[in-house]
Amino acid sequence: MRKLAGILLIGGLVFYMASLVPALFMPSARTSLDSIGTPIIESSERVSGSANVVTAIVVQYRGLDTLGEVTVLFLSALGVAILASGLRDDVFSSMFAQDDGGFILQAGGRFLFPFIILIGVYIILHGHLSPGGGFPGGVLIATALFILILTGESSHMPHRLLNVLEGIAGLGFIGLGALGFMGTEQSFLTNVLPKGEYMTLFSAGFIPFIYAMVGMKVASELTTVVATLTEAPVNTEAPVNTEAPVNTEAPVHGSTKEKGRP
Amino acid sequence: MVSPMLFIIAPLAAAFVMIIFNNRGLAIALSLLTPLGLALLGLSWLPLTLVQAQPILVASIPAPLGIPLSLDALGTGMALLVAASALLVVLYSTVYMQHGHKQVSYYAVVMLLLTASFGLVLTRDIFNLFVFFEILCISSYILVSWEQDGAALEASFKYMVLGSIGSTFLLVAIALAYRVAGSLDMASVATAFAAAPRGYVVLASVMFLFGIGVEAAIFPVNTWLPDAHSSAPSSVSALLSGFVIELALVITFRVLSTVFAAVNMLPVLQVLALAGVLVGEFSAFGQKDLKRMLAYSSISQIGIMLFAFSLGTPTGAQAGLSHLLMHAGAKSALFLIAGYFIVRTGSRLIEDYQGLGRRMPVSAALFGLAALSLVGAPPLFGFFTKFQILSAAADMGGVMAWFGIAVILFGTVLEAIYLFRVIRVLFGSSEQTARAEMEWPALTAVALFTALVVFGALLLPTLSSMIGPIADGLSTLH
Amino acid sequence: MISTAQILYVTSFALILIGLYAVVTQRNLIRIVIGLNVSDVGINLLLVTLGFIDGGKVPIFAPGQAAGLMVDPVPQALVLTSIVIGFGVTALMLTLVMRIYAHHGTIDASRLRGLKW
Amino acid sequence: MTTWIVLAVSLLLILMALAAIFSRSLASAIILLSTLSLFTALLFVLVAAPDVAITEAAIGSALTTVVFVLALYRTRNALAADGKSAKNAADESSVALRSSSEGTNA
Repeated sequence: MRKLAGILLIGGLVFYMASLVPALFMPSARTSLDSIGTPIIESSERVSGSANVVTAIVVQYRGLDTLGEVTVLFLSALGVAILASGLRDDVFSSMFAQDDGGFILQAGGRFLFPFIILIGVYIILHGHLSPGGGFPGGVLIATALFILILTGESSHMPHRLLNVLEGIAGLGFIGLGALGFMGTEQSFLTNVLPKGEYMTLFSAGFIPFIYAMVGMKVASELTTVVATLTEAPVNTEAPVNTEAPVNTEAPVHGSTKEKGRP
Repeated sequence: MVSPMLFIIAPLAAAFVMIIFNNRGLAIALSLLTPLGLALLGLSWLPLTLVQAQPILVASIPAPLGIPLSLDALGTGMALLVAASALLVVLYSTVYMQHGHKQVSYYAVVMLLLTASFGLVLTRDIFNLFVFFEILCISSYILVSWEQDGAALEASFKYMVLGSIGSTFLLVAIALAYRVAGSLDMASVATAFAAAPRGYVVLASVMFLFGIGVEAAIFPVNTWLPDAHSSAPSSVSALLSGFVIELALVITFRVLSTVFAAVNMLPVLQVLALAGVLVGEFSAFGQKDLKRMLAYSSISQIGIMLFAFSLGTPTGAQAGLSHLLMHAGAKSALFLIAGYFIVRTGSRLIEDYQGLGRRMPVSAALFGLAALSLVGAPPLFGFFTKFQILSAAADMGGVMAWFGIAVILFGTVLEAIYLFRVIRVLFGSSEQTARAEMEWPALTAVALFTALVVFGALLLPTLSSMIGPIADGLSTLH
Repeated sequence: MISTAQILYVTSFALILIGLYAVVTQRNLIRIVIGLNVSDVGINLLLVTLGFIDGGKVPIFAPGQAAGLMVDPVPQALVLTSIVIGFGVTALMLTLVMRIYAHHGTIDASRLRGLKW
Repeated sequence: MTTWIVLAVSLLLILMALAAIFSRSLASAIILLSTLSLFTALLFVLVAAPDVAITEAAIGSALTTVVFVLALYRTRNALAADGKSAKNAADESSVALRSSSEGTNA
């Protein structure tokens, strides 16, 4: 039944899209842009001072999207931490806490850790010159920290510190954006910092700073997500009572079954 | 004047500060002060925006290249509603959630929900709309799963799957729009769609409707709502039923009737709206679980509002918005009171509330008033808004409008029957007479919501002087 | 002669539809998440393809390089956002799957009443 | 030339997607999804989008897989039941099932 419904639904969509595709979606070999891409490419040096146009768009032209995107990751890390607090720890205590991953992983991890961090920072700071930027750089740093978890060097990440870093990076992003209120146009996220010399490391105004904030935020959030899921959390929940029908379980304050009712 | 950008920045910064300090008192203070300040900000902008929409420049880059934002009368009105509801619900949460887990995170997520709501209201860029839509969805997923019992987890997962399919559809619609218009701001997309081939626009608008319609619980994609709204904590149900789905409905309708104006979606929307009314009322009729009943009632009320909007006349839009205001107050009050009914009796079933009116007389009386207004009993606000909708439909005439009137009246009868059943149980006899009223912050919040519903009719003269420009925002893009 | 853009459009739509098919038909919750990820990949490909032009260069200015025709940078910026959002949703969904498993001992949608739709 | 490489990679992508959807083993489905992301990153490089390629490789291919594998471990006991007949499976958790359904789905 499920399969049939799926096939019917998808089949209908395929049919409809297929009828549209030849006429509309397939310009044979476009040779020029007819979108806002062209004016953005032309104006990006003047407006943002960034040699990488994609970075210019991500941080400057559509900076509000990036703020929202960072917020999505923030929410996701928050949600994972909230939900994982009730996970039972039957698997991971045996998986990572007792197993150190063996000699090769440990030695390799120790050797690689500084280099991965270094590459991550490099990618973040060169976001306005070369491909990359805050997001991939932050992910690399998070990966380096994940290697620490895998090798058992750090079985418990400092969650509180990570949260503080997250918050500070977020406030830093907003603060850098609020500098724009001091500009002539008084609008959020305006690049008011001096732009420096085009195509050098110290250029593009606030873009490297914003990317540093994004990188810090992404790294700490992704580390929170992965660390929360790997670490064995303290099992606070009572064993699942499968006998009790739901309707007598009072959905009192929060997620508690054991807490008394007021 | 303070920049309206603060609508987006302030709750976001508040959430970050809460996470840094991780202190319950600070979190409560911030989450009370932020909506309060934003409500005042909205009030200060109201006179100006009623005359003319205020564009907001982001990053000093004007419309086609950057992200245009704009605060129009509808936006100010919705922002005021959101800020006021959030303020009252946070006030209620301070006592309702005080024994729960991870309270700081709870308030932070509520603040992010506010950011997303204000962002959706302000934005005039379709991709930015998608980003704020995602923030709204993800914070709702987290809040729905807050209880972390079986039902809440499953409801949240179901909501997530539907929401993710929705955002996939939304992105396809955005891709189509960018292919046609070469730009992402709503005004250029609207002009480009007016000249584009028809099949293309139809595909994009259907994708958009079923994408963002998931959050607005428009008829075929509303299956997540009863589970989600009933298994969430009651304060969250009040937020979600009180303004989140209404806001999503307003945004959906506004974008459909401006950006996708090239195809006339109104007849489709009318059919979907009436189907929603029928499905909601019939399902609510058979419910024994109070919160599920209220959730199904939300589906039907959303249908009524969508029907009023999709009449396509100014009077219809105005009536729909008044009804939206009424429903926000009534449904928030009902869910908040239902939360304490569940706390006091430990049961979600209506039959267990026998004689609860003796233990919680004030709460039960407020529940009765809000329920009566929701049904549309004469001196209350709900009567006037429903009457406005029906008369707007009658003015328009036509088979669909009269059919709609019949459906709404029939739905009202069903709604009256099932809500009166609850009221009768509440005021029935009981051997337990020990007083167990709500704590005062919760009671204040509920009383203020109910006051809106009861005395809302007195606001009607003031409202009617403002509703014109506000309703105008539904069909024009400023 | 087919163009690169044509191939990519067809591929991206195929990926989106394959993913959606999996979401609708699969009963294992992790497989549903996999399906959503497949259609995410399809969407990203679709968006990038929107900005592609034959012979277009990477939209990065480099010293000592003549400014030729570049591909559209805007969809690329959008895709960056969409990838990150996709990850956020995936992480949250998988955590929810783990919680559902911890609570019910199953991740089969047909055995979870709340997940029948 | 690029066109042919793109065509080959695209076919591979579709095959991998189908395999990921229909593969019997959940672990191999996850690995296939990871490879799918990696090859999409290759495709992004071919269509002049290195920024997207790096991000897709780092997030879509690496980190998503990590989270998927963690989910797989956390639910590993369910995997044994994955291939079982519906009847056996229903017996195993019928009690757990009932607890979630009654009352909420009236």
